[in-house]
Amino acid sequence: MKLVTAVIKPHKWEEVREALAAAGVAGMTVTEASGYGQQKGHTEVYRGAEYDVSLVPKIRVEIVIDDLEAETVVSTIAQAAQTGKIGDGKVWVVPVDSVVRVRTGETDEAAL
Amino acid sequence: MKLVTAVIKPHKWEEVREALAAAGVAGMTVTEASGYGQQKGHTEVYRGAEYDVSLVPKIRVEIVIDDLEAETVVSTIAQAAQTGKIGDGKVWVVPVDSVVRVRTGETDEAAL
Amino acid sequence: MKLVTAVIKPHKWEEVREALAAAGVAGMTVTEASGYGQQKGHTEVYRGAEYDVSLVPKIRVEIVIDDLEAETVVSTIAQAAQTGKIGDGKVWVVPVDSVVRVRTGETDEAAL
Amino acid sequence: MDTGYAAYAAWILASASLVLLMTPGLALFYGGMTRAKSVLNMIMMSFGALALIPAVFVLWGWSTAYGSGVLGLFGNPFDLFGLQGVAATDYVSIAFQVTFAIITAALISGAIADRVKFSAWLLFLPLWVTLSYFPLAHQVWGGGFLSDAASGLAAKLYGLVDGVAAVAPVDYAGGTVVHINAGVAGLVLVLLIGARRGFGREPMRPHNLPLTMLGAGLLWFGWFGFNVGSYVPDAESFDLEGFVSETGLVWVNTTAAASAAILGWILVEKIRDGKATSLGAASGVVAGLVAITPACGALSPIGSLILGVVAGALCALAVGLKYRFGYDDSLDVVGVHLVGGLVGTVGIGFLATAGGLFYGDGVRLLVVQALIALYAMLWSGVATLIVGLIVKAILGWRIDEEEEVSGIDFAEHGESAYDLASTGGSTLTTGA
Amino acid sequence: MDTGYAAYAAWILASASLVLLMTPGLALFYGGMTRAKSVLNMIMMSFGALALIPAVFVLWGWSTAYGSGVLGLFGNPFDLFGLQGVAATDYVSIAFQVTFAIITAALISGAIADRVKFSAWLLFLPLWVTLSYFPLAHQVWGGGFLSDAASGLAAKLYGLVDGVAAVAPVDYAGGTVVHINAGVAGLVLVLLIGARRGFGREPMRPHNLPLTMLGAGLLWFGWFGFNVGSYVPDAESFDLEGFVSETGLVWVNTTAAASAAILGWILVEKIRDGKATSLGAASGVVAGLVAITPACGALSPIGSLILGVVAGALCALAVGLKYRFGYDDSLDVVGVHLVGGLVGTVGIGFLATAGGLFYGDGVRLLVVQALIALYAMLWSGVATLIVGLIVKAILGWRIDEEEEVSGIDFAEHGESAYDLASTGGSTLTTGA
Amino acid sequence: MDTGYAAYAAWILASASLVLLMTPGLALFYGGMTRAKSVLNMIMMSFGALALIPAVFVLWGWSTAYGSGVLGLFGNPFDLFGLQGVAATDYVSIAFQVTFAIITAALISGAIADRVKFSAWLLFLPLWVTLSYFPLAHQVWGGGFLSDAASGLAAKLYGLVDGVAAVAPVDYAGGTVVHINAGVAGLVLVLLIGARRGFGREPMRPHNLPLTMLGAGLLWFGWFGFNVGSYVPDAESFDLEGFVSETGLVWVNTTAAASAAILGWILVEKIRDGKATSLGAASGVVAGLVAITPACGALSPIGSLILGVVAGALCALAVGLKYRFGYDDSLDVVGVHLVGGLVGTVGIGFLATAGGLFYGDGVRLLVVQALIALYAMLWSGVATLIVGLIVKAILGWRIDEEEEVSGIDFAEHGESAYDLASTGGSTLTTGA
Ligand SMILES: Nc1ncnc2c1ncn2[C@@H]1O[C@H](COP(=O)(O)OP(=O)(O)O)[C@@H](O)[C@H]1O
Ligand SMILES: Nc1ncnc2c1ncn2[C@@H]1O[C@H](COP(=O)(O)OP(=O)(O)O)[C@@H](O)[C@H]1O
Ligand SMILES: Nc1ncnc2c1ncn2[C@@H]1O[C@H](COP(=O)(O)OP(=O)(O)O)[C@@H](O)[C@H]1O
Repeated sequence: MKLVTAVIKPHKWEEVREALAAAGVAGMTVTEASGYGQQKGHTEVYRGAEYDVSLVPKIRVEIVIDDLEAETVVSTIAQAAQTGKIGDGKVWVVPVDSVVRVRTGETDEAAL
Repeated sequence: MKLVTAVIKPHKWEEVREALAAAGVAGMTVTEASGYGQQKGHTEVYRGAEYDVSLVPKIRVEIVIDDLEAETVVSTIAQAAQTGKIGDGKVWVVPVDSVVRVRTGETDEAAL
Repeated sequence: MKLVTAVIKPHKWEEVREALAAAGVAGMTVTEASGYGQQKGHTEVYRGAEYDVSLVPKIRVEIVIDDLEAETVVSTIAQAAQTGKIGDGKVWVVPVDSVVRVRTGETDEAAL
Repeated sequence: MDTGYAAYAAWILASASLVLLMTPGLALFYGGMTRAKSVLNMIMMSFGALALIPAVFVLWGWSTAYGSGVLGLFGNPFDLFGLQGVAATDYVSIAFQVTFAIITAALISGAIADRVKFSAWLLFLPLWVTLSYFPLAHQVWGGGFLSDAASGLAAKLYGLVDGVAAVAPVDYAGGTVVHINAGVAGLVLVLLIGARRGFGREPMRPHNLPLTMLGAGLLWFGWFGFNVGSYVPDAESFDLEGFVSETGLVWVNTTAAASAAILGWILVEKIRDGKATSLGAASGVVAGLVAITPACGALSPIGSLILGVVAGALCALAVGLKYRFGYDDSLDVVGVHLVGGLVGTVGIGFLATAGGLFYGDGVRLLVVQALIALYAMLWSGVATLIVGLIVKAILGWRIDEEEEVSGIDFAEHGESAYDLASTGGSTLTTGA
Repeated sequence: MDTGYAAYAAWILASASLVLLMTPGLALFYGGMTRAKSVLNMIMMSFGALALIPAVFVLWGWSTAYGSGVLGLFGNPFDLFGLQGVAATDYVSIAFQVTFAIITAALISGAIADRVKFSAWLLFLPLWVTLSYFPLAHQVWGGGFLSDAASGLAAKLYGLVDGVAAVAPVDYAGGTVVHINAGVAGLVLVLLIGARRGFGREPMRPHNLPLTMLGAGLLWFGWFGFNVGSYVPDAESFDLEGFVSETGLVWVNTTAAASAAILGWILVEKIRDGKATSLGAASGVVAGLVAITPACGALSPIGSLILGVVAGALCALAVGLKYRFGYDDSLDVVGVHLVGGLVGTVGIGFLATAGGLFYGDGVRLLVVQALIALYAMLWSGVATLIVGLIVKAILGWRIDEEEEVSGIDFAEHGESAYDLASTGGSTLTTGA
Repeated sequence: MDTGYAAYAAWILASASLVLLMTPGLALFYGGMTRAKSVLNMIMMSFGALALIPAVFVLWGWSTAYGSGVLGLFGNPFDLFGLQGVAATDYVSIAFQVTFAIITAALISGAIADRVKFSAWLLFLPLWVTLSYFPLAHQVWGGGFLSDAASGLAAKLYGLVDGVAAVAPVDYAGGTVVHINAGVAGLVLVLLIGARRGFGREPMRPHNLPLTMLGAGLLWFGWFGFNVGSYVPDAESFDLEGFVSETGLVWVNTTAAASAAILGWILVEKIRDGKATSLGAASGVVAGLVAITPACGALSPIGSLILGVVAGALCALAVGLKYRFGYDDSLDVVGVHLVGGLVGTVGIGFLATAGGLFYGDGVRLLVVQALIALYAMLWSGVATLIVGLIVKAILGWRIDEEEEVSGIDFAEHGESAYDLASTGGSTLTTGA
């Protein structure tokens, strides 16, 4: 199994979710994150003092998935999250040893 | 070493923490997360307009641990977090190459 | 490629970011996290009732990086984040199968 | 000057202060309903009114509303320009009236939340009060066309008695001038400016309801100044009992209507959506207060309860219309202020203890009230359209699409509203 | 009518408005203390009182409190039903009194936070004010059993002088009617309804303390209306100096007690817990204001400082009791309003400059004060129990256990309070 | 006593209540500007003033300010100690004045945010009001050295007419006593105590701007009490028209200056930084109100607009100075209150309709105003330095460095302000 982690632009989240649902991905875990990269933050000014806000808001999605489907998931996300502008994000894949579904105790593929 | 990641229901966090402490797990890192799966969100209505809240709140726990103890940790979490209702969450295990304790620079098993 | 995950003290974030930038790391993803370990939380009292706050705030940084640079990144972080006091945090490294840059569809090293 | 007048002065000073507070209150009421990325801009639209209207009012506003009349339509703006030549004892009235102009202009902002240039709004404000607010204030309260003056609409319809209209139109504290006016202006601007990006598609739910509840509380509180402070005494022969009785009744009616409107609104919600919401309760407060504004001196407390419950229920139904008709009146200025203002203005025709249809006094007052409401809608609609087009031509209304999506607070003000990280702030601050 | 009365009217209009603001203020004070998942329900309990009590008050409330008395226990509810037949000059008093009924009922909600059906609360409100609040108001202020009437408790005890009780009970602004009444009602409901799930086990700490501090500020501000507005003038022969002097003294006493009670509370905290908290300061404000409520006209400023510091310290100690005795008075209505109300009501027996034990006037006033406090506790306890059982029988009090755990805001109102994501809201919104 | 005086009493009761509200308002205004980890301490510094100053004022404060004078510098503190022997009709003035002492002391706290021991602040408060505030109040309003008294500064300069200074210094509501005083005190403490850890290096941006906007709204509202309530009537022969006219004018001037100062401030921002901010608008409100405080009775509405726009612009420029000069006046007490207070106090010399340079009346008033401003700065500077050193010697000012970094809220109060987790609170609470 694989763990696919995607960091995307927040306003692309709905589209990614729908594309994944269409691709048959039934579960995922999402966190709010902040990104640092080529896309720059901005500068705010409060009473004349400048504050550099170096991070930009991102959504981080984790999906544990069958080895076979991992590639589809990656490309589905990469397509749905694309705007073509800097800061669209990254998707990476990590090997997973085992998975358990807490409710039933089922493991591995059955747990997804 | 292994990285055990668990996604659980928020109100189960205390029990999981206690169970892990009892099992000798001394450290972990926790984040707030949102889950998407069989457990559905709900619908809120504001001035007659409906808003689907598709995500449900979850707690995400990460534990880096000895290869040997990984299995115990997984089953400890799976037991402590179980309510038997949909949405109890997942636990997955990923291989870890190395670990460092920042304070001392100790590495691997010594860093845990 | 590798995924380096670091859990550090929040007020060390700026220093870590600068050290990484100096070391040529161009991108990373950051989340707020809570840590549990030897560093203990504190106790708050509201109208005479005590509340144990068992977690301490942490910053969690993720960097996907070339195999070769992983070690440098780990030691850069470990140095920059060090205060010598309990709770400085951990850095761990996990193998990565593949990476995609969403904007361009570039993969692996080219995606970093 | 009658000694009793000093007591009136004490009360109108308090009232003016109360009404001034309504605008920051409105800023929070509205601000809580926007998304977190646009709350500051929403608040700033109200503060823009606080910044500009007083200067305008001091310069030519008071004169345009209360100066010597031109055709019964507006006062001569140069008559008392810069308040030169006003009687010193008029300052308490000037104090009271400036607050009305501020809040009325600020009310409009809710309709066009999240998407307009702050500069465009600042240009709109003085133009709009000059063309729409001050003339209507003159016509209703300054002895103009919508008052009981011999040359007014009502007099033309049903004749005169003792030199004033036989059936005098009733607008105690501003159903037409304030609420219908602001409601229509909101509608016109929305049609001119267009919907928020993602309207009807993306969820745009309130980001901070306790802030909205606080705003509703401050509005209710301030509204006592608005309504009860609208009592008009005779400075030379002060009617002691009249002052005590009328102000007391207006206070009770104001509260009766506000509270009944909460009930009306949340009842509709309970029946339609299954749950009574806090946003509904806050909205009900405002709906009831809007409706009772013109009516507060003309009804009995029981009549006020009835008016309130009807206003609450109708406004609760009306706020859904924007989705049906596809106009993005973002925070329901039309659904609450226009509809509520109409309920109150026309409701007087039914419920006024003197002249109301339900009290057996026929339809004449009803006809007059319906006509002044209609007239106010027309005036406000045309005036707002003219001003809206001028602003569009000079500055354009909308901010850049991408800036709107990423958040108007940063785009227009360079700020973000909150930095609540448990890490004590700032560490992980991200640009919205 | 005396001209001076118009000045009184100006002040009571302001006072009524101030007291009305106390209920939204209370909503925030309480709301900040709950967890984020139940703040809207907490606020809505106050808005429920704002929605229902005015209608009840207009229909039969005023009459039950101030109508012609029945056995000295309550006014005839049909006497002035719907305010038919009240004197027009009475409306200012009606305005003032309705706000007292609203806030008193709302106060109770803090005891039963996070767990009761909104419908049950809405049913409870009119029943409770009818059986507990209006009768006690009649007995204390309407010339009934707890007043200085010839047929009253005090007269029975120590006889009459000039037709009124020789030792007149003192409750200037509502120590018995408001605070002891609400405090006992809270206690009875808690015992009837039971504790929050997880009480004493899970941490249930305040989710937004700045909101609570704001609420405390608004309460203090509103309390000037509450106390200083309770001055009762003679409309026909207005005592000018009496008005100026007494209101001034009451204002100063109110502030003295509130501020001293902050000190009292945070001193106890500093000694017991090592740190003075902001929640303690906010709580001290309220404790002091509660205690001075009945006493504000009877003490010297120094007496008020003493009463305040004692009230602050005792309430700070009292709020811990619920853990010892295991009743979940969630936001300490008992610890603050019952205890503070008793400190004030009984404290008058010691500190009143006329009649107080410390001023060498013996124990007679003390006995009278203790007795009226006891009597009010009994009346309120029985009345609340009856109403509580009726509500339990008809609707049941508690929401579903699972809904309580996942949060009453969504369960009862279908809303969540905040959506503060730095992403500009909503993207990652999760159901609580 | 003249009947009209009752009306004045009604208004001053309202005014005192309004000014009392300013301190919680200030707590929120300041609180929103701090980081999330120190908002409670910031609020608590204001509540500390609310807790201590009334007791001090009742005991010796009133007497030190308004008791029989000693050398024209201060009143005898034992004269009316504990308010023994004050006239009963003076309580309304005592009520009003105590609120001024509270807010003035609280204003200082903004300069030293996030870093001082709460105990040190509590020790500072009574000492500072005793040495700095009460004497200055005596000198300006109690007939002392800065008043128009025969032995005063102004009389010495330009002689007497009818027993009072020919050129009377003007400080209607506290430009010197309140704002210059608080501003200088802030500056002295900052220099004594030092900067926040990380000042100028780490970002320290406001954590909750809606809270700050709310605070600004409450301050504006309360300021009507502050300025308009400062009218001083003659109790025995009440000037009816004078009361109505002057209070009305002061109200209008107050609003004109506040609104124009918003404009002034955000205009500077727009030009300098490219964007008009909400924090700028809130700051402008306060800057304008500060400047108009001494001047509100002496200017025309147009003069007030001018004063306001100048004050807003100058303060907007002044708040940047702390970075240039490296003193950490954290929330700009110097930049707003000292600078604004000077603009107002000296501006009178130019803009006063009677005596102002621009009205052709020469420089004599200007000289007097500049001198009293200078004198107030000296007095306040010396007094604050003495008190600051005493506190340093006894308790020390600063909290532990590590505690400051991790957050003063927990360190000093054992609390954290927010727990807004969408999980319904607490689950993942982390110590700040
Ligand atoms: N090496 C990396 N490791 C982890 N996350 C990264 C890395 N590089 C970029 N990211 C994430 O991807 C986001 C987008 O990257 P950025 O360089 O801004 O644009 P792009 O991906 O379009 O080249 C960043 O904000 C960050 O969250
Ligand atoms: N494939 C997946 N990858 C990552 N997280 C998942 C995945 N499937 C489920 N989850 C997480 O587990 C939670 C519970 O899953 P859900 O399908 O609702 O119930 P259950 O695990 O009881 O079948 C989800 O809310 C989500 O956070
Ligand atoms: N086994 C672990 N797995 C994941 N995170 C850990 C683990 N142990 C510690 N951490 C993280 O590292 C932080 C610091 O650890 P702690 O034991 O407090 O101090 P130190 O690392 O200095 O020994 C913790 O707060 C937690 O976030």
